[in-house]
Amino acid sequence: MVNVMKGVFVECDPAMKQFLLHLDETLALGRKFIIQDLDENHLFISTDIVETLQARVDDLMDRISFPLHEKDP
Amino acid sequence: MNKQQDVESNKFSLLVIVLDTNPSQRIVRQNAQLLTQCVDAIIAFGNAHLMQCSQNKLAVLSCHHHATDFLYPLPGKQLDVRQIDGQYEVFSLVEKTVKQRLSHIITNSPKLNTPCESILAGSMAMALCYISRIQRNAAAGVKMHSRILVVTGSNECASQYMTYMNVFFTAQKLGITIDVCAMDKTMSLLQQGCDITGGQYLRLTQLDGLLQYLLWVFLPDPQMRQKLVLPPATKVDYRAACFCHRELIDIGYVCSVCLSIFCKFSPICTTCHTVFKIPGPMPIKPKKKKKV
Amino acid sequence: MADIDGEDPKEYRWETGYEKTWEAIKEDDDGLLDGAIAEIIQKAKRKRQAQKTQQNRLGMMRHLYIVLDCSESMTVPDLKPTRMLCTIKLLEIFIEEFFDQNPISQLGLIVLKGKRAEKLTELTGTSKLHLKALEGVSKIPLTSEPSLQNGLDLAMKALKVVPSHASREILIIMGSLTTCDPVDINSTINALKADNIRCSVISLSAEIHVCRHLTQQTDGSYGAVLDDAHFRDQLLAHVDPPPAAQTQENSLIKMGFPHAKTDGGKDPPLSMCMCHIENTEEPSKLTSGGYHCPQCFSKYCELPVECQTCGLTLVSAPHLARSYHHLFPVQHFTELEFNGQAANCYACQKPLTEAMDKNVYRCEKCAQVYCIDCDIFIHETLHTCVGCNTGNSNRN
Amino acid sequence: MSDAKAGRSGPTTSTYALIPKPANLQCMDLQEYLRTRTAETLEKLYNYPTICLAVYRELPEIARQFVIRILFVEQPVPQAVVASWGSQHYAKEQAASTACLTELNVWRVTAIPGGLSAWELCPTFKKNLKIALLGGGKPWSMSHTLEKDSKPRDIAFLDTYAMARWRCVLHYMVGTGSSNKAQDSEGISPDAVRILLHANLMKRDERDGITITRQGFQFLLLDTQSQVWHFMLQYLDTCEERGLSLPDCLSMLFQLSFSTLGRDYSSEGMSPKMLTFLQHLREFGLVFQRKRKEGRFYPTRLALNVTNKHAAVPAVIAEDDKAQESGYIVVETNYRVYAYTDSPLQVAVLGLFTELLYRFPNLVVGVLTRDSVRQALRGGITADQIVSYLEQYSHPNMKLTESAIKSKSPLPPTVVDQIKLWELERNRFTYTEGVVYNQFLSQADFVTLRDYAQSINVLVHMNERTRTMVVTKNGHDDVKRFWKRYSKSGG
Repeated sequence: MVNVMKGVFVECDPAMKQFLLHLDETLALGRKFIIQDLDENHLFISTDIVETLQARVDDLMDRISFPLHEKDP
Repeated sequence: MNKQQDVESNKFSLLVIVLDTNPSQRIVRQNAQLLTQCVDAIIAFGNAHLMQCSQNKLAVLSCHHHATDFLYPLPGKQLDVRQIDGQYEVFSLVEKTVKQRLSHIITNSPKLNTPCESILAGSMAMALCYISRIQRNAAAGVKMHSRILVVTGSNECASQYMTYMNVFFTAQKLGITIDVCAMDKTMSLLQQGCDITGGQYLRLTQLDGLLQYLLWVFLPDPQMRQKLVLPPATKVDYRAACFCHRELIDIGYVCSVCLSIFCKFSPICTTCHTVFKIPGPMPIKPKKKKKV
Repeated sequence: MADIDGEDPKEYRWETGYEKTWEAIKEDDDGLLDGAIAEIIQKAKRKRQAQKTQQNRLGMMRHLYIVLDCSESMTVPDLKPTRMLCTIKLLEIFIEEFFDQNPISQLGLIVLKGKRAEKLTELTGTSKLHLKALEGVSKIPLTSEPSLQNGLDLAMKALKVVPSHASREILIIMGSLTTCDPVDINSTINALKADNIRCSVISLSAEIHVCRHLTQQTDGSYGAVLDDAHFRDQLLAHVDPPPAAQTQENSLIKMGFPHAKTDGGKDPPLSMCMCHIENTEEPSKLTSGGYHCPQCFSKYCELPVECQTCGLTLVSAPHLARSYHHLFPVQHFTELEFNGQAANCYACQKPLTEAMDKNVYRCEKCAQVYCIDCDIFIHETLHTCVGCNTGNSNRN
Repeated sequence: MSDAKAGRSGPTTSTYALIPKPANLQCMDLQEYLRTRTAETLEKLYNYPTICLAVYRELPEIARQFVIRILFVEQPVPQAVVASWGSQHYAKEQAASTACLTELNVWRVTAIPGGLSAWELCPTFKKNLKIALLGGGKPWSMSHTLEKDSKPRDIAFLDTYAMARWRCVLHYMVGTGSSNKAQDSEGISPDAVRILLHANLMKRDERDGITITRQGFQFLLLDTQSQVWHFMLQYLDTCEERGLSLPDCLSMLFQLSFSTLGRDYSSEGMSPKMLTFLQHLREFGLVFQRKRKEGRFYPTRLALNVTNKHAAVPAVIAEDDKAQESGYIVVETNYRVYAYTDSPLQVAVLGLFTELLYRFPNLVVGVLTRDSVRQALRGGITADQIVSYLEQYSHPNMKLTESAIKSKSPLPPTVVDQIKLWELERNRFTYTEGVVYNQFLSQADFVTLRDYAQSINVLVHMNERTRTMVVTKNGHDDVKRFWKRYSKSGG
């Protein structure tokens, strides 16, 4: 037979995928959320996690970005 | 965000129609009604051009036997035309102005005893001046494409050769296309003009369906013509006529000072009176040797 | 201005010697200078036209080498964006114009880089080749000094062999204030003079004595540019053919007028053209169209060209006609103060008003009145008086 | 893989419901707008020569040539003949034009003797386009003759008036209007507010005040002509509710857009409903009327060529703003933005994507930061919009630098790239809601199902080796049904 699951299909670059795998393994979002690892650019994850995940990624981006200029002398 | 579109739409097209109204044209002499029919077709055609795009502009010149006049637009204030039927106000204005001006010209023109030629070259020169004025006044960043359509039933005459050539080269330089609709005889000089400026040349043998022909061949902008299948250009004969006998020649002699063309070698130039020192073929001969 | 009634008598003599350009510029009603400046430019244009008196004897068949300085001094950004880029842009325009106005003339490019001179293009009559070469010029590294002499020598070598009825010219565009030459440049100048080669110089920096001397000796013109617009004017002044040199030999030149052949509507057989036959980049293709030399029937895809087989110059009638306007220029129009001579300009139909048109221009032949724009357009581009060609009454 | 890619453009729309992405401002042009109408509505609209004229002008250029070629032909023209008119090299463009004419109901297919199918112009459209071109029929509703206006209004006056009115609406949106409402007696009417609310350009907040929405900010970045058109479309959407007929309003709008600037027209003989419409247009500055009851009005530049923003006569800007509109922004490589302006509107727009540092009487200094740009991006403004706004209004001096001439953009390339990078970093993921199918028992099952999903264009991703495939959420039902049928029949 065949197995069917609903969720969200995610396409991203390999680096971002590794980050998601990391979040999944360390239970950083409270639970596992990856349903299936499709290939190096694609993942299938559960629907309800998307919002939290997006916030988390934004967080990451904030942490790894540098201010490009001093605002005020 | 949609720059490409910006570039594309930031343009307009100016059409200047030069209409030959000379009463000595054969078709007019045979049947004066035909001129009216022709004018109606021209007006509808001009309006169809205006209809393509709201920025499009139109000018109509009449080339009469004694003078050249603008039929539309009027130089100063335009006529005050109110709508009388469902026709678009701007189109009514064109129609009224052209008809009014034309009847004024025809009634006030001097009586013509002997047939005389149409001075098309001069009218085209005037059209070029008008186009260059509109071009000068166009706002920066707005692209303007201009073309001239000559509608004529006259013969052409060699005496206007210089003017024609100057007009063609000026048009070519300014990127203005010259289209010609010949309603009677073949116009080989004008055909050269079409070829030089990349315009369409069409010769009609009868006037029925003139409007359809005009809409079909001349309405599309030169830029859009490549997207349509239009009558192919015929080969144009560019041979020169010698100054001495006015005959077409294959090989001739050209004065190095004034570029006059002669079919035979002569020791003195009849145009600029330069005396030639060496017999004709001499200066070329050493060159030939070098090449071989 | 308070002193309308004449000059201040107390003005010192050395003051009057100045052309008070700043006084010529007046603000218009809105306090803007644009109008005044435009007027000065137009006056200059008319002045130039006035100088173009009817010259019956011109050097119509020109052979011109452009010598372009590619030294370090071309990187200076006083012309925007840099001297080099500005020059390249203007040269593009110049080359197009040159062939437009001188269809049976030839042109070549020489660059001066690193004290050497290098021939970029040979003398040819098609603009395409030069424009392509010009594209490459922007990639040349601009270093060290130029050598004027090397450039002149190279150009001279090529110009010596052109037929005697042609005019030989060199146009030098100098950015540098110095030149680094192998031997005494005067010997080169004398040789140029002896060979009747006219040398003109446009300097992008300042006047240089040796260049001035060169132009004086060889009958050329000299100019130092003020800004890009002035540069353009200086450069385009070289588009018009110069007066024929006194010593130039005149002759009748045999020319061919090929016509695109069609035998009774049938397509002519496929054949190869001669112009691409030795070109490896774009090899010759079999085509049916083309122009055949009436003497030896070699085929060419473009005119004008010199037949490679029999040496005949092949042109078409319009090519010659392009140059006629140099020989039959439109007569100078008379400048008149505007006082309602006509309601609108005869040519462009622009309504004439006191406020906008201070002066109008009248053709003495047909007595029609034109606005200043048409005056310039007719003389610079159209070369045909509209009034003289649109009224039968004036013709007969 | 390539198959999977092909399906992606479709499903992305389904992400809107799922991911909290803001709805973007959807600007339709006339053609898109008409495509959303039904055939009956179109037929009704084509009863007006003005509308036919407007529709004709909006057609693709090839389509315009086709229409004019068959306008004077009485019989239907065989499709093969029409197809032969266009050059082979532009077949795609021609196909698009043909499709467009069909969709807009301008022409339709008929059969001609001999079994060929032919094109025939829709008779209503044909008749009314001919009227517009050649004359005949009834005059347009506003062309009654008028006595000469004793105090005719000149174009400059109309421009100033129109811009002042329109700016009222914009100022209201950014809230600068409300603060000094006391002096500015001419606020905007409840009707206009209702349209802004309807168009989602503004919304009611918790305290029952009205604030601008994301779409509203995007709206502000548009040029005036597009703003007016978008606004009028929203108005037309609600016109039925007001008891106005859509064809009447649209034809009136186009009549105005085809009128002559600086000329007066008569409202005599208009129905009371149309007079109401006129009053609304008056409020937004599309027409000028001295008094409400006066039977004379002047269309303004805003109304002219309302559908075509490029046709807008360039002098749409009132005199006093000339310098500003032509370019007042300087962007430096250190991300600083200097704007020589004192217009609260322009400052507000700039504030959408910059962090404002200083304000002087005629100068505002801001800086583009990651945060400020991200905030704008979050608001649904795209990087391209920001860049094009800065380019559009960049100071003339910016265009003279060497880099500007080389790169054809007056902005420093680093800044442009960085803005685009900031946008990209937000889009490192694309989400597609869908259903995964795995653990197929046989390769044959997998291939059958995959091929089916692909054939109905719902396949998002598949991996043959692991026998896994993903279909879109919408496609799931179809695929499931197919699977049931297949497994019943097959095994």
